[in-house]
Amino acid sequence: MIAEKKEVNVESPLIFERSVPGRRGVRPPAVLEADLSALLGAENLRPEPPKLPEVDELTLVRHYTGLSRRQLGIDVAFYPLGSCTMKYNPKVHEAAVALFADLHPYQAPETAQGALQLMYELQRDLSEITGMDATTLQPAAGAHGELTGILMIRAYHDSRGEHAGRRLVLVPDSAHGSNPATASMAGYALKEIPSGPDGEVDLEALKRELGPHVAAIMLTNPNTLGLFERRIREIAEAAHAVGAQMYYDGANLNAIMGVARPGDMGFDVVHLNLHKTFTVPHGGGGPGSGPVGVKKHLEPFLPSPQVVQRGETYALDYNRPQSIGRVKSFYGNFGALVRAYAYIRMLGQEGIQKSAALAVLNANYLKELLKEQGYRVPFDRICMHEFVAQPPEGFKTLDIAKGLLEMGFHPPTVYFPLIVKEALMVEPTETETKETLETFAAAMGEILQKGKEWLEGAPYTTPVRRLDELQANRKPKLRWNL
Amino acid sequence: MIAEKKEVNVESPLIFERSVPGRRGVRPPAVLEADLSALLGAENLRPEPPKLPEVDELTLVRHYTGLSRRQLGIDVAFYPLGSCTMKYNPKVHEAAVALFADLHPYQAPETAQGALQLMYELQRDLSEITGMDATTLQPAAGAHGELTGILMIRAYHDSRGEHAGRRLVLVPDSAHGSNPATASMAGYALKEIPSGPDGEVDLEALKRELGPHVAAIMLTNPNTLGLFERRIREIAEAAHAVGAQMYYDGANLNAIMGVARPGDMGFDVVHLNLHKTFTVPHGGGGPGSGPVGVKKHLEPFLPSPQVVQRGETYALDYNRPQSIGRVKSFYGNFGALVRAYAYIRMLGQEGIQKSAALAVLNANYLKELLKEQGYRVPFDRICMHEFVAQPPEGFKTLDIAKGLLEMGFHPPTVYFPLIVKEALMVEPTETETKETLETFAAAMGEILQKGKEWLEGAPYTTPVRRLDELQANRKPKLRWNL
Amino acid sequence: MDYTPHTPQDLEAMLAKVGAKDLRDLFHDLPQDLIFPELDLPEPLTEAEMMRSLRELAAKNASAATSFLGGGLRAHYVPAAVVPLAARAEFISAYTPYQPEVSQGLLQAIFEYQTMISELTGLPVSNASLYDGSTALAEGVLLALRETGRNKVLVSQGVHPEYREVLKTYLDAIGAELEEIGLRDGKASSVQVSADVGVVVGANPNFLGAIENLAPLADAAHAAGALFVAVVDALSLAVLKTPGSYGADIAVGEGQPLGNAMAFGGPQFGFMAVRENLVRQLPGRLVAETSDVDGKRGYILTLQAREQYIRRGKAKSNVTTNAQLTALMGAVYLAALGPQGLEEVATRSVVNAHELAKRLTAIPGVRQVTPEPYFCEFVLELPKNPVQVRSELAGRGIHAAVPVPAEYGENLALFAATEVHTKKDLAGLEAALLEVLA
Amino acid sequence: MDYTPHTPQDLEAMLAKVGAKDLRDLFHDLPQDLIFPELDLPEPLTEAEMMRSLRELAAKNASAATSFLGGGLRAHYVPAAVVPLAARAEFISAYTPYQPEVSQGLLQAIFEYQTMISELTGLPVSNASLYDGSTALAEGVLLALRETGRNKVLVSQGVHPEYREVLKTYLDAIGAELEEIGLRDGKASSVQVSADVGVVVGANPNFLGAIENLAPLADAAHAAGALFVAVVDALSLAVLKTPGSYGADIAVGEGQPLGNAMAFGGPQFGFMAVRENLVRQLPGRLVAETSDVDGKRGYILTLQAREQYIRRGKAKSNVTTNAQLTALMGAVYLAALGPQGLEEVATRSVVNAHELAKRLTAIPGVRQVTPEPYFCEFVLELPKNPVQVRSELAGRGIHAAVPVPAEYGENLALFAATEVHTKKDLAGLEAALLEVLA
Ligand SMILES: Cc1ncc(COP(=O)(O)O)c(C=O)c1O
Ligand SMILES: Cc1ncc(COP(=O)(O)O)c(C=O)c1O
Repeated sequence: MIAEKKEVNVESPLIFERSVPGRRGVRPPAVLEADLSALLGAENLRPEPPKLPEVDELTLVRHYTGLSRRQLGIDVAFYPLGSCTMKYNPKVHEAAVALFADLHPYQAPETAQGALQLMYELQRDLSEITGMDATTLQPAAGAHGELTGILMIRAYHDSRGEHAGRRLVLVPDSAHGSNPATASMAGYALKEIPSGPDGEVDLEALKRELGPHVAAIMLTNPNTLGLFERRIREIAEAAHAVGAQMYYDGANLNAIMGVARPGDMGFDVVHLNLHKTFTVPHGGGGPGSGPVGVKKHLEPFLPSPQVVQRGETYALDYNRPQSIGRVKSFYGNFGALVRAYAYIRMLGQEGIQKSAALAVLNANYLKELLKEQGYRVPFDRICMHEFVAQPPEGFKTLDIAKGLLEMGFHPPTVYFPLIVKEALMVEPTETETKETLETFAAAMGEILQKGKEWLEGAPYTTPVRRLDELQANRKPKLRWNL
Repeated sequence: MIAEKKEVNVESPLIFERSVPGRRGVRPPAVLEADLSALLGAENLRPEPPKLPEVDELTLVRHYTGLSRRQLGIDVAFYPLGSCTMKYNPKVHEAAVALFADLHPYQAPETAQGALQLMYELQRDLSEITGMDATTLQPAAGAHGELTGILMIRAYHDSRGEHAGRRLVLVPDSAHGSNPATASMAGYALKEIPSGPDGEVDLEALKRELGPHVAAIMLTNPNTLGLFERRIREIAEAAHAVGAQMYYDGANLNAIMGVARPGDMGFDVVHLNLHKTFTVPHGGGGPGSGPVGVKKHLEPFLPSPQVVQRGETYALDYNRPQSIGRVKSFYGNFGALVRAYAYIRMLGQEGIQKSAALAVLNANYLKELLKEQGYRVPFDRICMHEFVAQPPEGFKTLDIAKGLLEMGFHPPTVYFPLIVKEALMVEPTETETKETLETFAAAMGEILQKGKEWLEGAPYTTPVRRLDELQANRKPKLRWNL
Repeated sequence: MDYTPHTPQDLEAMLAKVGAKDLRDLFHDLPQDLIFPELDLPEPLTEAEMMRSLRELAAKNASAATSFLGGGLRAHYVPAAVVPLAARAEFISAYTPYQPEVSQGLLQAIFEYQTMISELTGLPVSNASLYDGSTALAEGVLLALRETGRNKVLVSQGVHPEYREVLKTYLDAIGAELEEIGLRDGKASSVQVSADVGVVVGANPNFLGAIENLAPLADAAHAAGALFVAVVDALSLAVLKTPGSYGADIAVGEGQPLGNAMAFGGPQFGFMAVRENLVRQLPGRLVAETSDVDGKRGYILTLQAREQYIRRGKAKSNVTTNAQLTALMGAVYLAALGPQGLEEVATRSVVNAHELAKRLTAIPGVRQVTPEPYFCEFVLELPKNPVQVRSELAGRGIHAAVPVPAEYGENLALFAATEVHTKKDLAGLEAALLEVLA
Repeated sequence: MDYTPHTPQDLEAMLAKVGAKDLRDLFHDLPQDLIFPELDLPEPLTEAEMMRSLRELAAKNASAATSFLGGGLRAHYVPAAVVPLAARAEFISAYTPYQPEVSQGLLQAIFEYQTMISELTGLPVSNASLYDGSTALAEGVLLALRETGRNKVLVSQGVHPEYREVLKTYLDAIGAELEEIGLRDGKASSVQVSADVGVVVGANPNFLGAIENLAPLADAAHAAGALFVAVVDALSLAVLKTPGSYGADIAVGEGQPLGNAMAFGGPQFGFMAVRENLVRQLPGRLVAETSDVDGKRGYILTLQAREQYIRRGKAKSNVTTNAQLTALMGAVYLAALGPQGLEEVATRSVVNAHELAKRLTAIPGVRQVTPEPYFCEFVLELPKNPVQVRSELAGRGIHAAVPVPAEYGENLALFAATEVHTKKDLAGLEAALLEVLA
């Protein structure tokens, strides 16, 4: 903060505001003689160049270094953002990825056997961890995996001539927004199933909705309240009884990674968020990776290509007549796959199960500490990797979040799930120390002590304070203009 | 700053204060069965392990990331630290160095031809740039290069049976402290030569001291006032006339890099600071590199080994009977050599000369701007890469420096050279923009406006404010204790 | 080795506090017969062991850093400053900037990115990024169908075959109709756009590398009340007309040429820019400038009502995590090179490609299929199976000749040249191909 | 390509302001016949071109990452977190922390480093770093001579030959006398320390890898009123007695095993720790804890009166720039591994070395010269010229057998094993050496 604060008198200048006509930064190799109008056709050339920043390399470095110092991440502070599994991203993964940076997806497969072997083994390991029979690595994120999974379910029903009759997808009212959004993108009608008083899916209500018109049920388990759906087997049986498929949203897999396998609970499809459960950095909002695992009966519908082993060599199998097709160009976010592969190699079964168990322990420990600080926990029982709390009567969750910013912490997820008023969804993850959880809980208590007025004014010393959202929404200024 | 500010209630905890008994971070490969007392002898084992920090990897990452956010460097702010040439360190150099990380100095030379070729070409290029006949890359920093150079001069006199008679080294009173310190380490008596009214060496006073008893004259040119010693040739002639050697302290070479060669001015020995002139990062105080170039008559005395070319291959030549011996194990700070090599390769003659000229232009431009802000410039003429200024009457240089900290800038070098009271030694370097120089000058003016009281209290919002030096000196606490 | 910090003492104290007798006990809500199964996974490794085994895997790959492969990704040089800056710990370890007060670094960087994409495409509004070029196309088409309320799509065969496959997957999902516009002489033939068509898609340059004049296609679309989507090469926009200038309502593309490694196909980023009036239909994140309670300028996520976490089933898309870090690399790249640097990269790529084509078409039996003018990729007809040719070239240490799908013809191979190539490289490929085809 | 930001307009405006007509004019104080000479340097390159040519150079080297080479530096594993943390932009682009208010990050890190070195050596005071192990020894000896006011040095032949060469250079400079203590059966023989001796130097483990009991040497030194300097292996201090515990007044050594790359010999860092009473004789930077005007804890450079920029000709040393960044890597490494991790690295290195010695000495004609006990390096007598052997092993892709100077005997080669080696690696060297010696 030391620098940009002043260097730029209070505000942080845009890179465009640092730009000076004619100033050069990195220079590409010398341009050979060229007459572009001759080569490309004068009529195809743009009349004037794009107004990109013109800065020298040092200014470039100061600009982005300065911006990073106005940014908070896991490496700087505790970041218990519920449902997002903000666990530590090992530095070694960046070194690992660098080993594979210069591979082109279309180079001769015999010159990329290492990359293909890595993908093949990862397909296998992820299937093993989820209890599935086959896995595609193609989807670029969780929501993308959801779409892929639902489309495979759809293709499955279609292959049995049942698609026309099955137009409905059921999701609990506690579901993450991407679940219903995915169902719509997949062309399905939606029905929300209410949660029961115990925070779990209301089994009776669910059964009432079930029938031959239902294509699938989408569940996260543990659900977004951080509670394990104890009746999961009945749910699966009921669904299968009417021919519906069970979809598992793996965003919460960190709670049971290796401890309990969705496949063993009766799920037919699972998507994973490698950028959550398997430590791919979140990168400020991606890139991520959303592999999808399926049971045998759905395998024919996996996107094309799959990586297969043929004797000693690894190959891309494009011969998949029943495939739903492609969901992304090339083979998925390979860079993310390398990180997940490195993670699984290092942890093994022991480390994977231990990590899940300690994620659960950390969440329960923090839950107890927050209760001591006066926070309410609507569904108070042993939770999984996360839990949902509420501030004491009269306090606003938004203010709690802003107060935490002033204390140097990233707040939990707020106002989600929707079924809990003033929800604070807290996911500490297994990589946080007991002391960090205690310091955080103390801060959560301290801000209550500071009182409503202080909270409503918070934060005070962050790079900016509360921002005007309405102004931004009414007539949004979405780019810089001279 | 956001995080560690609170995470640690106001102060930044020591890594030892984050330590928890039994906590593990990075784990080395499994230890095979081992009975150390049997292998090493029980009597040789330490009774208890060193009290090193016990932290997990995330805590490690947060600790050092947090510390870095309490630190200012070139990448964050303008850093016109006179005599230190704080120019931009190209990011590409870090990528370049990584290519050579895993080489062992004792591996078979035929397996390190690339490294040896790089060193050979760098010896040649540095000789070319300084106008010398041969260069050693062994010294680890500038002061180390000084010692190496002076010892070669001594060996030279010795080889002519003149050592006994030449016990004196002359340095101007404006010299950097490492010059006299080096002369002492080399076993020489010292004589300081006063500077004349024009800030240059008083030629008459010098001549009075010159004689067959003088071993060498150590000069920086431009001198530490940023002024070029115009009578350099007379000085050299006078010195050589009595058999004394001319030593060039290259810390200020950035002013004339490639524009004028010390060798052409009559210097016999030159040391370079690759971490100044040739963009090796300063790293918070090293590692640096201090190659030394010499004229033919001194070549036999270069440290051993030198890199030589034999036909198509490169080799280390240890057969140097008249060598002063070694000044460092192995071959010098190779990592720094790679960076300097990369820099010279990219700039070529054109870029090197242009960089020097623009370093000079930036310094003169800033000098004019500071004069407009009321600062005094004792020796006001076209300066080289840096200049020495003084605050307006009544202002203290220390306060100016502290005021600049509050404005987000790193201050110039203060109270050096010693011959100027309240000296502010300002070296902007060639990689700074016109706008940055103007913003800095404006800030220099603004702090004067804020007045003495404000200045004496500054800085206000830095991670810590003015520190108690006396306390630190009286009974220094130099390590953490439980 | 795992990354949990818990000491035995920690475990004991924490278990006591939560009232569990052991870790297994924390899972008592789960079907007890299922938990802690034996997993068939390799033995755990330390960091050093893992890195060594990965190095061994990596050694089974050949670098394509100076390859002549194209078709969506190319070997461009990524300046050394890009990754260290974009991957600063604070950026890489953050998530979606829901808390703007502590996310100004990222939010401002995205705002700047949006501006750069807007400048490149000549369209006023860019989102914060999408997964990749292919999904950006699919999202762009869905946007157009939402806006027009129609259900039919016309797409040029000039669009990357894999992009069209992805588009088909997305359109099948909602039961929309996909019809293709064939190529004539390597360019999209003119078409009749019927009134039920909601969107027309063209590519520039197209998959064969040819530069097309898409204005007629755009006009035809507009005349029928449909929107026009242009799939463009990010680098080409340094010198070629902007999609905005020839009537595109939506421009999409792959960001890899802008400072991203090829990484065996991902991750890179997809970009999307649209006309002002489509902003509320836009999928994905969007950052706006605003001010804080003290009147200080700041940046914030905006129009969130478009997104799944607010609108759920009615959201414009299900996209959540996108490609922020790789998009940031794109922004750093553009800022590092500036308009002139980018133009030089484009120009050198074009010049190299044209010299390469000249050299290769001089080889007996080799015929250029891509019509003039073309950018930095082109397709050749070879007298030999391209899969075979690619392998034999690889055997000589040169990566080139991407086999082109049969829909475009037999024995076709795609070549690309970029700024990384020297005359020596071009001559090297020429010589190698001569041998291979001899 | 250079890194100057000046546009033509900047140039014009700035030249006008300073009253120069062109850049050449800025140099009118210089001998005009000398300025702007033609330099015989290669043509300038762009970043991409330079990196490519460096890659070509690098390809002419063989990695020694799993080598068995020793003798001052060894192939240890550097955890991936070390460089990204130590080389954070703020650390790598800062200089000596003269301005503590904006240098707390570095100052605190140095204070922590001093503590770690103090813990390893069992001596209360550590400086902030010196160039390397060899110069740390020279500075340590000079310190001792200053303190004792004497002029003679006894140094064990067990000290690294290159360190002794460096020491000789430094001592010749001030006309001090250097006498060697020969080895008997691979260990320093007992000596008479005369009253004119100011300092005695021993090594543990010594150059042959042998662990010595230096207490007698230290006692002999003290009995004669001299100081004792121990040259120690940083890693060995994880398990071996501290120099402080056996009477060393000064401990020095090379920091490379602590998280630094071998980098063909540098840069790494030298460490120096001393007894309390020697603190004001210490060369180099020193950081102390103190508090600011608000009573907040902070760190600052201290006892600067020892240094050249204050004391000039009377300074304790001319050292200015030292090895802060590489020392920081050492600190990060020690914090990353902790006491247990460091002990495991040491133990595995020791175990591997002993297994390797067992395997290699089983080869006909090979004899172990290093006496028991030894740490993780040892010397073997080979039936063949070691230079030859090293080359033939290298031809088989294995780096081992550092030729040992003749002063220790004929046909001697030094071997090292570390935690990076697997049984397979050990067997591989055994097999290769068998072939080479066959
Ligand atoms: C429960 C849940 N499901 C799905 C998603 C979507 O995953 P992604 O953001 O990777 O698209 C998320 C995360 O945003 C989530 O929390
Ligand atoms: C003029 C001058 N000479 C010599 C030195 C010593 O160089 P180094 O710090 O590399 O030892 C310096 C820098 O500190 C200097 O400014």
